[in-house]
Amino acid sequence: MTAPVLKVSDLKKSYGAIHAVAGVSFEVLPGEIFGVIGPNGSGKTTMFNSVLGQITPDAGRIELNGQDITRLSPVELNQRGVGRTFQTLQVFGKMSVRDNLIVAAQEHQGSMFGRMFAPGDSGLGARADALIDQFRIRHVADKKAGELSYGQQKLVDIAMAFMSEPDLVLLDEPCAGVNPSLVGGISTLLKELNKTRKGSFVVIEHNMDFVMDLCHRILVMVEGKVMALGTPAEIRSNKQVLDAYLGA
Amino acid sequence: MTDLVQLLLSGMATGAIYALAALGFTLLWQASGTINFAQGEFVMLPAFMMLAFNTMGLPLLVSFAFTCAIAVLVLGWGFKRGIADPLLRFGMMPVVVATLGLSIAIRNGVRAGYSAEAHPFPSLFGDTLIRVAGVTVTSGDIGTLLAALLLVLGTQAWLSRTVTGRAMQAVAQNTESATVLGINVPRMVFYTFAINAVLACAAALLVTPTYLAKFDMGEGLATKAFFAAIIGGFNNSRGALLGGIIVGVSENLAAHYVSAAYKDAVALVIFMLVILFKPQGLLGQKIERKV
Amino acid sequence: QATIKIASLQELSGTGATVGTNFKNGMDLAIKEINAAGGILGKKIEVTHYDTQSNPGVAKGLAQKAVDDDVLAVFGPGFSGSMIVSMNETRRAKIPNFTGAEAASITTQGNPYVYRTSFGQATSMPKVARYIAQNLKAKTVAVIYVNNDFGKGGSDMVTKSLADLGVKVVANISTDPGKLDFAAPVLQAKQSNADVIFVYTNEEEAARALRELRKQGVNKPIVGETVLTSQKVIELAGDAANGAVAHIGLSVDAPVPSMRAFRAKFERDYHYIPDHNGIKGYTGVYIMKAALEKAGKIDRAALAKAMKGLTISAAKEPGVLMDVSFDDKGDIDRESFLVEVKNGKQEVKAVLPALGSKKGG
Amino acid sequence: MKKSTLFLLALGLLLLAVPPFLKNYGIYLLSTWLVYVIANMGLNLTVGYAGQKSLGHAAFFGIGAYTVAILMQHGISFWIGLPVAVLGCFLIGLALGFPALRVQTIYLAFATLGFNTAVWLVLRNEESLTGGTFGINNIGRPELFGLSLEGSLAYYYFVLGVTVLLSALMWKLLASPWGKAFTALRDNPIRAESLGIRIQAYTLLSFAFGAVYAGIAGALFASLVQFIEPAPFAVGTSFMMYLMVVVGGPGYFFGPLLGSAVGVLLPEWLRFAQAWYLFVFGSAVVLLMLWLPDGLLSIPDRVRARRLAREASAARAASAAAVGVQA
Amino acid sequence: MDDTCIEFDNVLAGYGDFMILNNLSFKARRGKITLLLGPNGAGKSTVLKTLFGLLKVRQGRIRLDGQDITGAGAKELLVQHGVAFVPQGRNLFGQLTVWENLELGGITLGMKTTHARIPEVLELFPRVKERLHSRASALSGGEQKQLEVGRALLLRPKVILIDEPSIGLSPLVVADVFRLLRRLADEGTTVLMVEQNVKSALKMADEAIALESGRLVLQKPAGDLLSDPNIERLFLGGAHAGAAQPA
Ligand SMILES: Nc1ncnc2c1ncn2[C@@H]1O[C@H](COP(=O)(O)OP(=O)(O)OP(=O)(O)O)[C@@H](O)[C@H]1O
Ligand SMILES: Nc1ncnc2c1ncn2[C@@H]1O[C@H](COP(=O)(O)OP(=O)(O)OP(=O)(O)O)[C@@H](O)[C@H]1O
Ligand SMILES: [Mg+2]
Ligand SMILES: [Mg+2]
Repeated sequence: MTAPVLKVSDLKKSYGAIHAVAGVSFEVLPGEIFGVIGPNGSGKTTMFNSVLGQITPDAGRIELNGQDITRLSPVELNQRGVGRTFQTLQVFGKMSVRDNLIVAAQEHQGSMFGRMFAPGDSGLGARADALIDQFRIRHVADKKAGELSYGQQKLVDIAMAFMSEPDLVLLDEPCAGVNPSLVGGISTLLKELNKTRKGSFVVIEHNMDFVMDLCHRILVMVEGKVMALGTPAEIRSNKQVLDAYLGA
Repeated sequence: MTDLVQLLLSGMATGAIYALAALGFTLLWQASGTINFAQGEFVMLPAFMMLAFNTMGLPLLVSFAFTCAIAVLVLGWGFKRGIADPLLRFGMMPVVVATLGLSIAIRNGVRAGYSAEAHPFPSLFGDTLIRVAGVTVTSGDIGTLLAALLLVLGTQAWLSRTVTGRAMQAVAQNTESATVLGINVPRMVFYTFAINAVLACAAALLVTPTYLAKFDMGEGLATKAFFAAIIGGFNNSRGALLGGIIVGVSENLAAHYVSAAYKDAVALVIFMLVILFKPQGLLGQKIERKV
Repeated sequence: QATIKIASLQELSGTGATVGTNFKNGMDLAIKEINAAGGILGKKIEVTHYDTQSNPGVAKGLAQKAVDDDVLAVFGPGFSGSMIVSMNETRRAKIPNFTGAEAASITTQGNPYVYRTSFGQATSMPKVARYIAQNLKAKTVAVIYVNNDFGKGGSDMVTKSLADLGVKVVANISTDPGKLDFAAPVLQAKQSNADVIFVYTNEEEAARALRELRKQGVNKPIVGETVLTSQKVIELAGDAANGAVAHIGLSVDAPVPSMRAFRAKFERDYHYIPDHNGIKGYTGVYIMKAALEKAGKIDRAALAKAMKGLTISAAKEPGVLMDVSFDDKGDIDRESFLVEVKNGKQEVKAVLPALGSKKGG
Repeated sequence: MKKSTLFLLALGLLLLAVPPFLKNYGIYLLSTWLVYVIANMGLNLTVGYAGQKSLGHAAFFGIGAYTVAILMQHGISFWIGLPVAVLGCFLIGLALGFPALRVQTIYLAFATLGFNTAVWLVLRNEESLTGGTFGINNIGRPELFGLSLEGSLAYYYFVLGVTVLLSALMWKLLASPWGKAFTALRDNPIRAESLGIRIQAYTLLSFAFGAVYAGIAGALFASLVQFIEPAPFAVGTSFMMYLMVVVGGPGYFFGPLLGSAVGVLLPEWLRFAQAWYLFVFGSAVVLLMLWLPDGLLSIPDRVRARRLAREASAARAASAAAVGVQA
Repeated sequence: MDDTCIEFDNVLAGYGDFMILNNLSFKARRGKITLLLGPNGAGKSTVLKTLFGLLKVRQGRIRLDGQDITGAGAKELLVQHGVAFVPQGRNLFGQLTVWENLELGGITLGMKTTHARIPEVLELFPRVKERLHSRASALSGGEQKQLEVGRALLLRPKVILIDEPSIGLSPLVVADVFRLLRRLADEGTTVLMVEQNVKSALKMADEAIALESGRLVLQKPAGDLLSDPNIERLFLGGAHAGAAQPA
């Protein structure tokens, strides 16, 4: 059996009396696309942010490739090859789309001191252009990201997560607001990257078509706890999950 | 012991003055998300207006009423139309700089157009000395303290208890959403600045007997008010009072027990500690970030 | 040249605005009178006032501008710091420079082109010290001063002068410019148990200090220099000013008819009572006039030469208000007054003779 | 690009060729302007690019000035004083960055303001070191390669040279990935963090570099005025510097050039208004902000944005025309 | 009188000089759910913002129930015409509590009515009810969206403009919201809704309008579109993507 890329054990985070994450454990295997679903307020985003160092968990342990990364800062996690997107739009509104993509990966090029003398695009232009085409945002590539429509910003946001070619990417509702034609595109892209680069993905999503089609395994969270974990087929037929989340 | 009490009482009276000026800052911050760097001048201008009415023979309180009316028009409505409406949506920097420019203009306008001298100002509460057990306070001190308390609590209650007050805060937090809900954004903004103008007049009425009407009185007042507002909590009107009193009292105690040259440093140290360890201020609520 | 061009660099904005504005108004009044009476040696005076913003960097630039403009003389600045910078420029260009600044160091640098229009602290403080030591028979003094170059300089000087007379400064209390609450300084002065309290601050702070002294029931003699008993302070402090005593180099309330007349003219034109800075500006222009008339020509070098050891009698040149004389360093000498505030009015307790005429006082 | 290069060349020529024809006062004003340009370039990095609200810049201006002045007073050369000032400002700037790691927006503004007040208190009260309220007089001007810079014109050219050099360095820095990192930090620190941008490091460095520029400007200022006292380094100057940066255009490279002109030269031009000149100046600042809230240098941007918007509009209309209506 | 409720007549509108809606004309019927579809950046949100008076109309007219409302402000539309708008993205007052947000939602009604209606709304969204005294910013993404929808329903609007309500909502809640909108429409409310969740939205809608580059490309009964063999090509494969969005 292969060692997991990401191992989360007994993660907990409370806000006062609200136990947003109440003891969650799971493992993500190399090359796996791992889905996380659950009703609103079940703690998915809180779990993400705890894993990614945005907020400090109350308890629990997180390992990346066998190393303890609990309480590491978001910067350190990114430097170790973990990419992410946020549930809310998080782009650099005053920068052009292209610069958004370049800045998303430049910190992986050379040393901080060396970058002081490096060319402005850090040699990432080609990579940025490739992603711009892949996400079909060429026609807005030179616009300020803050002036794009919701869906366009979402696409930029996702593309940014891929710029530094991370080994593990955590995506929080990537499809929200994205046109169905592009949802298919994202799906294809993830599968491709998953094949070619053996990248692993954790995806929170409420779009069930997307999740069921894409994910190898799915974790269902309810009230901060794990309700079920299994293949799409297993989840789809899980009575409890149907009641709590999917509906008939 | 009586010395200590004397210093405390004196400091509280001065602190009340700082609090009155700080109150305007906290109001504007909560209800429009801006800082008015001309706030000191917003106190100075009514002081001169009242003085003018007063010298014309009107009783102090009548002068105050007239001044309030003019201030609501000029410092309230005028400020809203002239500065807030066009600039608020561009974020903090342009407003800060425009109010800086405004303060330079008002201060020097009064100096060039009226007088560079300090003028005495009648006290609403008189200047009777009250001696109790070796400690002396003036009726003005007590009156100022009580008035500050009243104004602070009133403003706080208005903001948190009334729907209009909450709508004012809502506008500051998210103008577009407020519009979408049918909140009359321009009116709320006007209320904010009108109340601020009245508060400034009240502050002028109460602080000028001590501060003296002078074109640059706003400068010192504003600095102390910043300190007070930060220490007490910028997003809380009660904080202004607490902050003001802390600054006033700590200055006095420091001047007496520490070196006088570094007495300002004591308030400064408290100020820095608060900023760094409780940036929301002693009474302010924490603003958490959500990602 | 058809006119006599002079430049005036004053603190017209910033912390020194009151000082500079008074000086400027005084100058303007004198110039108006002189020009109306036909000018100096038949030439009219043309003055340009510049605002130093109470900032030495600006003052330096303006002094250069005055030099560029080739003026006959420069007046101001009144802030010692600014004066120290700007007088380098006027000195280089050999332009006579009249100033109201009081710091001792201004006339100790051997600059032959600076002239004070009022006492420096080196002149006034010994007079105050003598009053404290000899008239009040004090052994100890508490000094409350404002912590800027003016106040600190005065405090240093009075401490030294008092020490020379065997009087000890037992409390040296600094206060910030613009200070509101004098509870702590006054308490400290009270606790020092000094025989005399010497207050050396700007007008507004002096008024607040007097009020607080009254509030805390201090009954020791309160002594000051010039500012403490000025008209402004009396106006601002009200009853609390009663009893304060000060040495005054120049006062509109001096028992001198010319001074009364000046006060009336000034009040007529500017609608307020001038302080000593107004007199400095007014007499400064007349001093220049006297010197130029003595020199007999409108010329910088001649003016500078005439200023050396110049004595002007008020009888001959009423505009100087009182007899004055200058020493070689540019320091002024004339009679001065000891004033006490009684019933909200300045009352002259004693006229102190000019240093040059007779020692003691 | 070409237009701006041309403009720069013309400006450079003007700055080289005109001063010999000016009188002392003009030269002094231009020198003062350049000194502020340097200081404000630093502040523009901190405030305009990195988005850190600093109201304490004058403190570094003062630290630079006093370091050089005190050392020169003890007979140590300007050329040793300057690097000491640079190093000092860098380190203190780093230290001042730490509050910025904890607090932002107005809270940061007031923390830096507090720092400025603290520095000013030290300058005023430590009389044995700084001369207290009496200041430090007779500060000399340096020599460069044996050339005396005592004369006002010589000193002007020296300041001009330093300005050009520092501008070039700043240009290089902002064109590198660092420039983008600073901007990212300003736009959205949370996102920046998640992309591996060490926001802590960049925050600290934005303060430190900004401080270094202010320190150098301060050193030049001390030698320019040849006298320093605490007042010019009080909070009021920080406000003015902030004003200059914002009026010029925060986050625009040449913003400080124009902003400093507004802050330093404009009041001088307005002196014809006599007693009212500062009133006019203050009003002018208000009007400038109302007209151009993003600063003077946003004009070209506005024009370009307009053009781009029109083009995009046209393109959109064309593609709209291409799609037919189906019912 | 016909049953046209919302009418765009040759509308030209956009941001500054950037025109997004290019002479757009369409009609939406009263008491029906009209679905606004189209690729990202097509201008769907812009349609709603323009209608609600947040963007200036440069040319053309917008009519509501035959009445010209071009240039009318948000408040006027809300109070006089009973139009409510739920924009895309986050639109809460983060520092205020859930309760206070609801109260402000009813500010045009007066507090008495608002307080009477709040419980009804809370019944629809139990998740929100549980968090009644939390600050709005502490809510999860989906909870915030529910609160926003609830806040708009408080007004019992005659016309409701709703921009991608499904963003962030879990499937069960999406179904609830859709059902709710259907019920409101059946009771006479006009719904103009933007959705990317095309399939489920079409199932509940009456009519569909598709935009591209700010132009109308199609208007059809929703049922027809759902059964249209071209739908896959149109919206799931991006047939017209060519012009505006090169693949
Ligand atoms: N504030 C703005 N300033 C300038 N352009 C804008 C602004 N907001 C949107 N746009 C532009 O207007 C166009 C249409 O935007 P709109 O938000 O209406 O699209 P949409 O159809 O709602 O897309 P989505 O499905 O992504 O939400 C886009 O090309 C976008 O770039
Ligand atoms: N800062 C906070 N303070 C208080 N409560 C919080 C905070 N952040 C989250 N919560 C609560 O924790 C719970 C979990 O929130 P979280 O955002 O993780 O949900 P989620 O599963 O991502 O939901 P959604 O699908 O709606 O995005 C919610 O009930 C929320 O109200
Ligand atoms: Mg979530
Ligand atoms: Mg949209």
